[in-house]
This record gives sequence, structure tokens and C-alpha cells, in this order.
Amino acid sequence: MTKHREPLGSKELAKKFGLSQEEWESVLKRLGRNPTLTELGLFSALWSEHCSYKSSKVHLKKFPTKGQRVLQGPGENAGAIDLGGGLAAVFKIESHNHPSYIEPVQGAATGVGGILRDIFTMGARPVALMNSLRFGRPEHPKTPHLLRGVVKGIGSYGNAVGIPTIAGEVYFDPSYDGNILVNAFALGVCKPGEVVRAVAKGAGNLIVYLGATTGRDGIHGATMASASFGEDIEEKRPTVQVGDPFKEKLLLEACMEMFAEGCLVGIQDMGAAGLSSSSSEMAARGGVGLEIDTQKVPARETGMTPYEFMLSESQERMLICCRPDQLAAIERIAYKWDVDCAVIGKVTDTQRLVVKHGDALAADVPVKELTDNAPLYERPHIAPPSPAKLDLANVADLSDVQGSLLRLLGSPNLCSRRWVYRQYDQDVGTLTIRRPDAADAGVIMLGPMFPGRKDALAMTVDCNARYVKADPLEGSKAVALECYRNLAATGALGLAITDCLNFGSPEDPIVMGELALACDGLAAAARALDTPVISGNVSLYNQTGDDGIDPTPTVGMVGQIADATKTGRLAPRAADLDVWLFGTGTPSLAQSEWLFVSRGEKKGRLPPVDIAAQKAACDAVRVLWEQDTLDAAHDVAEGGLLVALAEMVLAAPVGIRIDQPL
Amino acid sequence: MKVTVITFPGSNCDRDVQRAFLGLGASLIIGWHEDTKLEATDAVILPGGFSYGDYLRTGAMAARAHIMPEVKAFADRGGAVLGICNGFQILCEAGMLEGALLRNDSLSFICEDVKIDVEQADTKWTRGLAGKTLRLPIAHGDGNFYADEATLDRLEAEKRVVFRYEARNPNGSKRRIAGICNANRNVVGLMPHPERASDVLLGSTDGLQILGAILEGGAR
Amino acid sequence: MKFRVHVALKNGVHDPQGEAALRVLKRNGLEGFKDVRVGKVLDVEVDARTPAEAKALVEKASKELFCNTVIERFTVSAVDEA
Amino acid sequence: MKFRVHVALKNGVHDPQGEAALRVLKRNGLEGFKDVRVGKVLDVEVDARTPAEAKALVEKASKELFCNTVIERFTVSAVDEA
Repeated sequence: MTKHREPLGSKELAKKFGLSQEEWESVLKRLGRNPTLTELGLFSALWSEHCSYKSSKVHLKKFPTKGQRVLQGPGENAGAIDLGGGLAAVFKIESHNHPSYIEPVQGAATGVGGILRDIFTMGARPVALMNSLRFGRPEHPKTPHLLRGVVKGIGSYGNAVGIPTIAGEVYFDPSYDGNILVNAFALGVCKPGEVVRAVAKGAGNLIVYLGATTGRDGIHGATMASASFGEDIEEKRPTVQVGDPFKEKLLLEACMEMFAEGCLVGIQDMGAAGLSSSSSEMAARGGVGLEIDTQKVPARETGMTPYEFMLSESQERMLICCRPDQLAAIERIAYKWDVDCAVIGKVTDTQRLVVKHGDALAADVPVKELTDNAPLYERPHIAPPSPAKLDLANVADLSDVQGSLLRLLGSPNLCSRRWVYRQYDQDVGTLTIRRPDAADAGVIMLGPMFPGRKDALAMTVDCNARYVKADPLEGSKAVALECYRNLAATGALGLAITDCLNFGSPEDPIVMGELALACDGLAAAARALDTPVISGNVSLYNQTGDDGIDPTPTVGMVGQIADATKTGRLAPRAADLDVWLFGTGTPSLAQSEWLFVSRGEKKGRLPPVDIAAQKAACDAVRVLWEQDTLDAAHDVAEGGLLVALAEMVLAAPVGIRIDQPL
Repeated sequence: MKVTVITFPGSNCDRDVQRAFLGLGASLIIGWHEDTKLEATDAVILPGGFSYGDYLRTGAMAARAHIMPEVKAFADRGGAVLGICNGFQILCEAGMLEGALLRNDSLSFICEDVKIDVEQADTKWTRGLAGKTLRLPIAHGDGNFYADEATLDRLEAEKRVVFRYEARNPNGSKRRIAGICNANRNVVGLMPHPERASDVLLGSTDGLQILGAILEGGAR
Repeated sequence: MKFRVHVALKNGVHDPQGEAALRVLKRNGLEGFKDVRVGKVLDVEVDARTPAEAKALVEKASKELFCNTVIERFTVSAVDEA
Repeated sequence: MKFRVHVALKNGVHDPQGEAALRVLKRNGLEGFKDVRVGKVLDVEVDARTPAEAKALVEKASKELFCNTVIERFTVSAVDEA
């Protein structure tokens, strides 16, 4: 083995790795010397938007993250809430937008793989998946290829690992023509006392690598995750990672057995930025240092350098901290499930991350400089102009209700999604009691898995990005409320939120204005609905060239139904029942789907959102379900009352007649 | 009544099948693909899932697992064996059932409910279900049953087509075949998932009629 | 030593992938295609004392794993190391 | 005219199928196997005025349908009618 000679980093390399001029100089100051190539790689990965949230953190602080049910808020791999009766739910939503645009099947598949690992790394067994997908216009040349690939990728991965996909949404809008959005949500369950933290501690403890072997794939995926697309995205060397759901299932079962035996101190999945982010984040949480020898990392390619090992984003890998006496159990379980496992380092008390290759030093960096002290920016932000009021003076086709209904039901954003969710296994686990076509939220019962439990969990993922573009503050309140309504329509009480903030370039003050106001809106709604934000993700630079996408703060909300047998549904079954409209609010066609479908326009000013009134209406519907009073309930969203009633009838053996003027 | 459910690497319906049988009052033995001995049992179940990731061919690698010779011997002795979805694919790859499950003709994974007719009531798994139509969920990408015409004719003649898709053929299977049995009528494979129709809250309990058939009659 | 194992469906065996590909080609305006059959190729590297012994190993693996002899046939060919 | 299109993963692109097959071979006692990479083969029959035109058609179909050019490469070879 030739001895490794670590090259030096440079200003040009820093620029190529996505670091700004100031950030390069900051690295020089913090180290007091020129960084090595590996050190520069560590800084560029950990200081990327994806890992550091440097442009968004100041706004994320507005979110309410505490509550008597919250066991773990933002800061860990996923958030956790107490469901009562000795059970906790762990969940999160995350984006895989840029990789899915380059290679839709593997991009989307590895998105599912990554979010699942974020859940089981917390000690929770994943039991449900959702996804939120946004594509360009159907007639855009790339859309059919991207749509088919993303749906195939999500299905192939989730189905193989055996986690049901029980809800989701698909939108088409010109603003995503050059930059699709693939947001994946996962939820798992465990005992409240058994939530595992991603921490390394105890000098002398071991750092153990578990999972697939490492290759050169996906190097610099983290910085790419927030890099905008110029036209030169066809790289010569595939930076795309290939997912292996079979290996993920083995890794999942191996981890579950390790948690049951309690043979580890801490664990984190290797996501964006692979070994570099998992090692430094675990060390930062424990206030310790780590020493890693990349020569000991199980590799699937020969001649890999420390830089490549630390930055590689090969999939299906975990990093474990354990006491020496726990190693034997870890190796036994890894062998049983045929998963690679190797001690690659140890915990030290120097608070420094030291990377060696054999005995050649490749990096020696204070952990805090990579993580807690990463730069934070107060980006300039300007409130976006609010649109003019809508005037419908000369609107002839308002009277053509029949024509409008057919146009709406046939439009890309309102037609049946069966072609999509039919490719997802919705039933594996035998807990699913409301599939995507049966109610406004996906619902799983907990009894079969935890005998004696009567409750069920409802979950939904929603975002009307057109509303948020028109009015980021009121629009994002409306997003949280749509989730709350969808849960209430199934009889569930909303408990907590996870959010995926998909925005354009933070260097554009208007985009930052949208982000700042959207966070204000989400924070206000989360507080008023008593649904704290317990986890989330930010994806910036979503644009092609200099056109940013519509601001898309996707929200995932989880709710609880006390008695699973009283779960609500969408389709009425009995005839001769009254139809009620719940909720207040002045009817308005501003930014409506009708306007977009019939005239291609996004116009009008949103009426202010009355959260308290809407919450009261939702709570009333929930209580009526609890009292077995309702036969069906459905949320009025895009397409308004007309489409909502049509969707109920399409799913039902009965019809609906409306004869009261509203 | 002892029932052994075998877990292969990549099986993901093993826990669901275990729960369904426990609900029926059976006592459960958890089998592992690397065991080389089968504990004394009354029935062996090969559950659904993506054993070995369905790589190369669905069921190809699991059919060569160390436990399989034991399962074959158990079947040769007349023991009741049920292969569900991936389990059916494994039984075909292991030569314990005839034919093969190819890629769905739509080329995509399908998850929905289907209706199947029970055409034979004299196998270990369909006792007392003569002429019934069951509503069960399917969830597979390779459920397209294939055999050459001679084999198909023989299966029909020997009354070994046990389940047939009632009307709509969801995946292109020859002659709408959803499940078959072996000559000795003790090994049955089917693509739909009976364990997913085992609770009124799941929308149907039809699946319990298949899983339960083995219990009431007892595996003589 | 390197070998290439080509696994193809036996004649007459239904090939959903090939049929679907043919449909898509026609739909995308690529005329002239009469038939498409999809098979597998495994490029394997194996160590053995002699090339003959190596080839025998590959054939054994093909019979036992790579190929479902009910519906598929396989051919093994050496890949010259040039 | 008949052509064979061989589609394989680009170098460096991880092949989960090949890796799983390799591990099963080892666990079933088939020693000596160092690497397995799985690819696709499409045997196509196409009519065109000249062999060159036919080959061009197959290459177009390969670029547009048979091969995912981001992570796969392909080769087209004529199959003699003998």
C-alpha cells in the first residue's frame, strides 16, 4: 500500500466546492493555516445550505418546537412526540429534489432510503411513508420521463423495504419545469423511553461503520443539493447514487435488533455528505472528538482517497458509537443480517475530528468549527409585492358550472392520482385502514402491532404553492390549516408538524422575503393549532437559471384518532342524509384552480386567514366523527365546493343534490 | 396446531402473516432461511416480500436458501405448505410448483383489491371453500403467471388451478391463474395476500378463510 | 478470468418487457421494429486453476442461480482479457 | 435485420443486483467468484432499406428507450442471419 500523501486545498478548489470567498478566508482564519483537500471537503460539505441551514436558520427559530407531547424537537435526525399509553411517533420530511432531476428513478429511490434511515436511526420502526411531488407542465418535454421515473423510484424502494405509502400529493406547474420537487416523509414508532440519540461520547469508545460498502458515487451530493442547475448538468462522471432497498431492509432489521439488545451508545445514518456530516454531528452533540482511519472503511472501489471516503454518499450506511464490550454483539447481529461492519475509529476528548489514512494525516479540525460555529447569514429580504385584487367584471363563463366541473376534474392538478399510488404498496404491515382513495388523510391502526391499543394515526402532506406565491404569510397559514382540515375530516386531532421548505436562491432578496414571511405564517399557524414543528428540512437554490420556483413550504402533519373504529371517510354510503358546509370565510376565486385551468391566470389577493374560526370548524367535525354522527366528510381545497362534492360522489354508491343557496 | 413462518432476507410480510395466524389461535414457530432443520410443525408458510431484493429473478436466490431442502422434504411427506406472493415465486423457482411468475404485462407494480374464485376445495388450504369468491389485496410487480400450453392444459385437467382472477386479469397471467397446487395437493401458491384481509378494519376478512382452513381441518 | 453469461427466454415464452418496448417504440414514431426480446447478461470474474475449471464453475452457477431453466436458456462465453 | 443491444452500468455505478448475487454464490459454497455485474441484452429485429439505416434506428431506440444514459452505456452489434 503506497503511503497516502494528502494534497493541499486552494482558493480555486474552495470555489469549485461551493464555498464563497469570505467562507474560504474564514476557514484559513479558523485553522490558522491552509486547509488540506480533505479538510476543505469537510468544510464545504458541513457549511453547505443543506447541512448548516446558514441562510434559513434565523427564520427557523420562529417555529414553536415545544409542547407537552414533544419528546424530541428539531436538531436530531427526526422529531418525536408522545402518543400516550407508552408509545411515541417519530417522523420527518426531507427533499431529494436535485438528484431526482438528474436521474429520477435513483434520485427519488434514494430520497425514500434516506428518510427511512432518519427514522430508524432514532430507534423507531418505520410504519408509514408519504410523498409530495411537483413537476413542470405535463406538456413540457421532460415531464413524462421525470414523472414516470420518480413514481417508479419511490415505489420500487418503499415497496421492497416493505413500508406502506398511505398518502401524498402530485402537482404540475410551469414554475417546476426546470426543477422538480420530490419530498419524502416517513413515520416510525417506538417506546418513549427508547428514542435513540445520534451522539458519540465516552473517550475510548469505538466508532463502527455498518452497512453497504463505500464507493465514489455521489461525491459532493450535499453541495449539489443546494446548487442551482445551469444547462451543464450532464456530468461526465455519474455523481448519482444508486439505492439498494434490499440492503436497507437488512440494515433496518440489524439496527432494530441492536436497539433491542441495547448494544450501542449512539447512531446516525450517513445521509448527505456521508461520513463527514455523520461523524462531526455525532461528535458535536456529545462534545467529544473523533479519530477516523479511512483505510478501515469497507470499500467497493480500489484506491479511494480520504477525501473520497469522507465525502462519498454511497447509500445504506450507518455510523455507530459503542463501548468496546458492545462490539461483539454488534458484529454478531451484522453477520446474521449479512451487513458489512468495521471499526473505523474511536472517540477522543480533544473535540477535534482527526481523519487519517493508515498513519497519514488527512484532516485535523475542531468539530465545533464544522458544526455549531458554521457561518450564519442574515440575508437581505424584501417583502414580495402583493397581487392586485381580482375583478371578475366581464366573466362570461362563470355560469357554465357543468363545463367548469368537467374542465377542473380533467385538469392535471385535480384528475385521479390512481395511476400514481397504484404503484405504491399501501397495505404491507396490515395496519392501513384508509388508503389514499378512501379519505383526506392516510390512516394506520396501531392495535395489531401493539395489542390492546384502540387508537389510529392519521397523516397528510400538503402545500398550495400558488397561495404562498401570492401571499407568503397568509398562504403558509392556509397550508398548515389544509393539513389540519384533512386530519379532522378523518376524525383525527392534529398533533405536530414537520416541514420541507423548498425555495429559490437565498441570494435573491425577494426569495428570502418569501421565506421569512412563510416561516412567520407557519409559526403563527403551528402555535394557534397547537401543532409544534418537531423536524424538517430546507432546500434552497430550486430554480433553473435565474427563475426561482414558486415558494413551496410543504407541510406534513400527524394526528391521532382515539378509536380506530370511528375513523372518518370520504365517500357517503347512505342516502337521504343532509349535506352540511362547515367553516366560515368569504368565497373567493383569487388564485383559484378554476382561474388557472380556464384562463391560465394566477391572479387575485388572498382573503386573510382566520385560523381560530377554521380550527373551531375542524374540531367540530372531529368531535362529530367521535360521536359516530357523520357518514362522510371531505376537505374543500383546490376546485372549491364543486370539485369537493364531485369527488365525494365519484367515490360513493349515492348521489348529492344541492338546492339551498349558499 | 403449529405453524412455521419462514423469514428470508428481504421478506417483509413475515410479521403480518405471523400476526394473522396468532389471531387464529395457532402456535407460531419463526423459521430462518439459514436453519438446516425444520422444527416439528403442522404447516410451513413462505410469506410475501422482496427476498434478496427480487434481484436476478423474484424468488431466485431464496429458492436456494439452506432451509429449502427441508421445506421440500416436509412437502414430500405430505406437510401443508403455503406460498404467498413472493412465497409463490420461491416455490416455483424451487421446482415445488410448476410455471413461473413473470413481470406484470403493464410492467408496473400494482396494489389494489381483486376478486378471485376458489376453484378447488380439496386442497389443504381451501377446505370448505368450494365455489366461493374472495376479495383479497394484491401488491406485486411480477405476478404474471406463465407456463407453456402443455403444462397449462395438464394443470387444468388435473384440477390444480386453485385460484383464478374472477373477471379482470390484473397482470396478464395465463388463463387468469392466481394460484395453483402441486400434484399431491398439499403445496399451494397464490399471488394475492390473505393476511392483508384478516381484520374487518382492513376492509375484508376473506383471507382468514384460507389461513384458517388449515387450522379447523388439522393437517392429517 | 472473465466470462459473460447470456440468459435469454426460451422461444415461445411470453416476454412482457419486450412487448412493452415494441409498443413504446411504435408510439414514439420509431417505425420498422418487428420484434424485441429482453434478456440478461452477467459479466463474472472467477479465479480457478485452469480456464476449463473456471468455465465449469460459471456453468454451475448459471444452472443453479443465474438461469431459471424452466423458462430460460443460457450460454457462457469467455471474455478475452485483451 | 437482427441486432443485439448490450446495456451495462457505467463503471463506478454501484450494482446492488451483482453484489447480492455474489454474496449468495459465496454463501452457497461456490468459491472463486470475484465479481458479478448484471446488464441487459435486447435482441431486436428491424426492417430498413440498408443495414446501416437499420443500425442507426437501433442506436436511436437505444438512446431514447433501452438505455438510461445517465448511469448506463450501450453497444449495438449486428447478428448475422446464418
